[in-house]
Amino acid sequence: MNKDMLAVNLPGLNLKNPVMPASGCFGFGREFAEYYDLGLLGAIMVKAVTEAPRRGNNMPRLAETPAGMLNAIGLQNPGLEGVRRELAWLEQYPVPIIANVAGYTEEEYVRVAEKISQSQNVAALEINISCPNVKEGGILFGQDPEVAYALTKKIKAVSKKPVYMKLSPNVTDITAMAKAVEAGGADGITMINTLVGMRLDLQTGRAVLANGTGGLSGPAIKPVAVRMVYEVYKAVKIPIIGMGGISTAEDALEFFYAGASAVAVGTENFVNPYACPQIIEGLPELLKEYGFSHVKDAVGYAHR
Amino acid sequence: MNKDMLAVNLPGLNLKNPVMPASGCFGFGREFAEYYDLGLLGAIMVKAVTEAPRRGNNMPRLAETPAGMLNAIGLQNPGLEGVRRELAWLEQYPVPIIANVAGYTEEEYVRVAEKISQSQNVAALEINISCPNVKEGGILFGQDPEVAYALTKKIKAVSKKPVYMKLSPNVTDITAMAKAVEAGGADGITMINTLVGMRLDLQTGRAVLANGTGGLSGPAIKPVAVRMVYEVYKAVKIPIIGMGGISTAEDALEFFYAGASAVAVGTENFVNPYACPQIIEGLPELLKEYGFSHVKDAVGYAHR
Amino acid sequence: MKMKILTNESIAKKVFRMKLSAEEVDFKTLSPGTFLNIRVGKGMEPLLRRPISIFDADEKEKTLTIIYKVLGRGTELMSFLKEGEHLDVLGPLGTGFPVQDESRKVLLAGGGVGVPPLYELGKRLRENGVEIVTVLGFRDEASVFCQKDFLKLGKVLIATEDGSVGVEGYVTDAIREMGEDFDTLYACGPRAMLRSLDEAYQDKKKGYLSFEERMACGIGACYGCMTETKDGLKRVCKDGPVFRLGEVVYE
Amino acid sequence: MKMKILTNESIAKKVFRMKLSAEEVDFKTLSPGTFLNIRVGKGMEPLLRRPISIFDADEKEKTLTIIYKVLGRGTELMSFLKEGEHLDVLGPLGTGFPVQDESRKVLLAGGGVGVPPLYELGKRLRENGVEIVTVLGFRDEASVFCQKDFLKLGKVLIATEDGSVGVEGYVTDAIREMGEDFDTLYACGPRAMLRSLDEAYQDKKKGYLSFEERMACGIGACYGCMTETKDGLKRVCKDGPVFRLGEVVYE
Ligand SMILES: Cc1cc2nc3c(=O)[nH]c(=O)nc-3n(C[C@H](O)[C@H](O)[C@H](O)COP(=O)(O)OP(=O)(O)OC[C@H]3O[C@@H](n4cnc5c(N)ncnc54)[C@H](O)[C@@H]3O)c2cc1C
Ligand SMILES: Cc1cc2nc3c(=O)[nH]c(=O)nc-3n(C[C@H](O)[C@H](O)[C@H](O)COP(=O)(O)OP(=O)(O)OC[C@H]3O[C@@H](n4cnc5c(N)ncnc54)[C@H](O)[C@@H]3O)c2cc1C
Ligand SMILES: Cc1cc2nc3c(=O)[nH]c(=O)nc-3n(C[C@H](O)[C@H](O)[C@H](O)COP(=O)(O)O)c2cc1C
Ligand SMILES: Cc1cc2nc3c(=O)[nH]c(=O)nc-3n(C[C@H](O)[C@H](O)[C@H](O)COP(=O)(O)O)c2cc1C
Ligand code: FES
Ligand code: FES
Repeated sequence: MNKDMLAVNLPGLNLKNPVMPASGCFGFGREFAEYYDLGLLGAIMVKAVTEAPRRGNNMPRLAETPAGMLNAIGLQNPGLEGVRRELAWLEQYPVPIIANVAGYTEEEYVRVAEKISQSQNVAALEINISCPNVKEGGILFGQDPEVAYALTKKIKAVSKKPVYMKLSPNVTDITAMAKAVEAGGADGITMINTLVGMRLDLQTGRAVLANGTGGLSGPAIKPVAVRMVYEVYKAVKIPIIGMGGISTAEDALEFFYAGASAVAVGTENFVNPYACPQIIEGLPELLKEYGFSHVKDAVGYAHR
Repeated sequence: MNKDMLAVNLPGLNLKNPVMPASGCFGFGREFAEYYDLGLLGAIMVKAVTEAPRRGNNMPRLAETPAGMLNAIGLQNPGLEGVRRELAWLEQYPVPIIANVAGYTEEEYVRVAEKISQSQNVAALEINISCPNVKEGGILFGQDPEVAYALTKKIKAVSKKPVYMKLSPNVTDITAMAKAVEAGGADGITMINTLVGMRLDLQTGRAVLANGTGGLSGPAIKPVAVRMVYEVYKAVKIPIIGMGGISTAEDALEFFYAGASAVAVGTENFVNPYACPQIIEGLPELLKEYGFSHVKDAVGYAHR
Repeated sequence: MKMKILTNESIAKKVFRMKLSAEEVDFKTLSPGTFLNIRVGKGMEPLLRRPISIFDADEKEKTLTIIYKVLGRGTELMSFLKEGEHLDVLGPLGTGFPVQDESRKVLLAGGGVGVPPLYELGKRLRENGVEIVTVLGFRDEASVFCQKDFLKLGKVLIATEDGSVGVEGYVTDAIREMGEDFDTLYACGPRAMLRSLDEAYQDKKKGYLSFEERMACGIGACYGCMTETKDGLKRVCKDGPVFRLGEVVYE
Repeated sequence: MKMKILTNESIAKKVFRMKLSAEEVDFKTLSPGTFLNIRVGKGMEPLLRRPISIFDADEKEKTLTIIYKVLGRGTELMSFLKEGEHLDVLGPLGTGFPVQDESRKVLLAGGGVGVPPLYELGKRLRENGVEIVTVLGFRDEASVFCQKDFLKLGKVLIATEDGSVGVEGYVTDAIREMGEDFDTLYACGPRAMLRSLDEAYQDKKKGYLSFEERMACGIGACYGCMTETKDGLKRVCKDGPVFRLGEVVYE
């Protein structure tokens, strides 16, 4: 009964519940499998994959901030072949996998998307467009609507699975980005990625992160994420998977109200490894408390 | 001796120390005068002024967020004439006043800037360009480099005092905005204004703020502010007054390192009304601890 | 300033009474209906102070007592504090109730967390020889608090929404039941309650109402806590929280 | 899991020893050199857990003892905690020191907050009949801690940077002074210290070094705490914190 309240269907994703770990905050699941049955999850957004293996940035890669954290992992990953092995390991769990695709050129994105979309348990792609476009002087793919439109179109043309574009919040107008990827044929949107931030070390007079800047995540960014999901919900028709500072079922409900059809949990997995199953467990009661018989009825509720 | 470590000269501003309350977080000083001698401050950034008196937004105007807060005051102010009376009251203090100018059309900005710049104790203007441009469908003046450039130029043409343009962080590329206002003739930059955010009330299913969205301020946004000051310092030659989540002398030093020549304290005034004098008091020791004999030597220190 | 916690105990469902050592407070100028603005945590979260009214000011002991209900994170964290710990407090803040009252008989009307500020007021009026009747409204029996305190001042009527104690219904119902034989009304409670009292009595009685609004600074600087009045927008934290009957304009 | 604080007391300048009731911990599999990841506050700030090594594991009492130095906000808040309160703890986490050691004589070398994990290790080795020499490095006399604990295991040499106790200089200086008559080296401390030990002994001795790195998850999922090794990047929290002498590649 309670379980039925949470089932959600999105393009390519038959979710038994609308809660999943966010990309880069869950590795490929192995570490969390020591804490709980991954089969409880609605889906899993695995770590970003690039064509070749990547070392990522130098240490330090992490810094804490008020109610948040900065990371500059730099897309460390074992490359397409390595990630395929991880995906094979994940086949033991009856959970749809969302593969997170990154790249430094349009061509790299397209090649990786095509190949990874052929993996059996990959149910959908999430395209992380918060990467610098090396051919365009470093501006992110996710900061220029035309670039994002073109990228979406090319990826859609080759992908065997539905494509979700992951929006960067570091833009003047998030709705322009959302409309661009919708026009490009995206099946859905995931949002938000991290805000660009920086901490300086008073002792050394340098950035705490070896990379200089890093991505700000955690509760601190939740109000920005909720605002952007709210705006994008009004601007497009494709579904949104919302994230940014979610740590409780209440936070998740706030994102549903704003317009997210499902939610992802990032940083909170580090603070509380049981965060996802606890949110899944808490949602039915919470929904009932606020008068909803199904999570779908809460989606976009703030837009009445 | 200690005092001499803090004196800073900026266009129009001979500051005995580089610490001042941020606009909108200090009214016109009356309330804080009950707590300490306003003469201790480096300067005072007073509340925004528009041409006519404004009621501002409906209640609620405030919401708390993790390590931050949202506000949607909506520029409530007594209008040009009312603000002049407040400025007259402030004349008793030997402190340079920075008048904060807002508007809904280019013409309003220009008229208000011209008139308020004639007030005797106004040492400089701060132009709050985080206002919707009613003629341009609501995009903020501070979100379009060309609009900001043109506005800066027109204001510079009429202002009797140096002009600081206050940048909005809700943009894709903060350096483009900074360069635009520098090209327009701005004497300095103040940054950052608030990030746009939102909170939803689970009970009512509506935004907590009557206005829907609000401005996010406080410690939560500090990493974004530091990053932007760091970027802008590299991009322009005019001085920066930095702000965004400063609550301690350590935070102020981080902004100096990033490239701010002076700092402003906003939200922390609400948490601790003594914040500004305490930061001023703490700075000399802190500078010495990190090997600086004058605050100027710390400005831009992270860019070595 | 720092105030030492002397006691912090539960007195009703989710309601706590906390006594603070307030050596630095000027009791001579302290007015009932003013509030303390309390920094709850040690860090940056929760960030803002929480406004809580003064329930009782004991000049001899140099203590202030507050009564608060656990509603969210801030008040929950307050409830965890132990005696001996110190609270970071600003105040007393705001404009309270006037106590130079020529009335023969006054009505104190409190709803929920609006009850506490009326007690210090009642004490003062009582000292001035005024006759006091109190009407207190709560959700249910388990939520009732301070009945005994007010009994020391005079007659007390309780209203509960579920009728589990006293009159079934709201404070306004209880007043109607009791009769309107009073000269001045002093009330504090949810805006809806104050509004119905205001509408019912502004043409008939003198009176003062104490409002609540979300606050950031609590000292009148941020313009976050305004209420519309006949003389324009006013700050609840500084110009209020107490306004005259008939002064506030409702939306 | 929740662990109850049994004691939390200062033992040197800014250094505290905390004993935790650890009923749920599996002492059978607990390895020395592993750590607890501790949630310090009650709220969202500080957000991340703080990794602290296990100093002593008492299987009979079912207690774990940790020793920590107050460096920033997190450890400062820890120092305020009182006995009877509960800590939210994950762990033991990580890959610790091996204790099946065939050595005749081993050297334990600890610097500053790197000292604690060596004690549980030393205890185990001692139980296995291994002879132990310990060299501990601190900044100054007031910073010295745990000397007595290690004396129970064997000979102890102290090095202080200002020479106020023991050898003047670093741990490496004290080892040179003492002579290099040991089979296996176990060390924990700042990266610079581990690096000089590594360079000095990787060709001569067997050994294990325990590293520190800033952490977010502590369980190997975030890839924030990597170190370069001869076999590529490894996670300090999961593949370490203990690595073999000669395994880590320095930048
Ligand atoms: C002048 C004044 C005097 C007050 N006196 C008392 C008192 O004596 N005893 C008492 O228990 N409470 C009093 N309050 C209300 C008290 O300030 C709030 O209940 C408290 O701030 C809630 O904090 P929280 O962190 O627990 O809840 P939050 O998590 O911040 O909010 C929980 C709920 O409380 C509501 N709330 C939050 N802040 C306020 C506020 N400032 N005013 C009204 N509702 C709010 C929110 O809408 C929300 O529904 C007073 C408020 C004001 C403005
Ligand atoms: C595996 C492991 C075991 C540890 N064991 C112990 C122990 O037994 N006793 C002990 O006192 N400390 C130990 N530490 C270090 C301890 O985790 C840090 O001192 C603590 O996290 C600092 O938190 P803070 O909030 O007080 O300081 P912060 O304000 O976070 O930082 C203060 C200073 O500490 C440094 N720091 C922060 N986090 C770390 C970290 N994870 N590693 C190294 N330096 C850091 C920062 O660079 C900064 O200069 C260990 C660290 C690791 C990784
Ligand atoms: C350590 C870390 C690594 C991340 N790596 C990725 C990544 O590889 N790909 C991606 O699209 N997003 C990545 N993110 C962003 C998260 O998926 C998420 O969008 C963001 O952190 C906001 O959610 P949160 O506040 O719940 O963490 C990463 C975030 C963190 C904290
Ligand atoms: C309640 C409130 C009102 C504000 N009003 C103004 C304003 O009138 N004009 C303006 O330029 N900035 C205004 N700001 C923005 C602040 O001046 C400052 O740029 C911002 O809050 C970031 O600093 P902080 O994090 O220290 O608060 C306001 C901020 C707050 C919190
Ligand atoms: S709370 Fe700031 S003006 Fe009232
Ligand atoms: S701290 Fe996350 S991988 Fe080590």
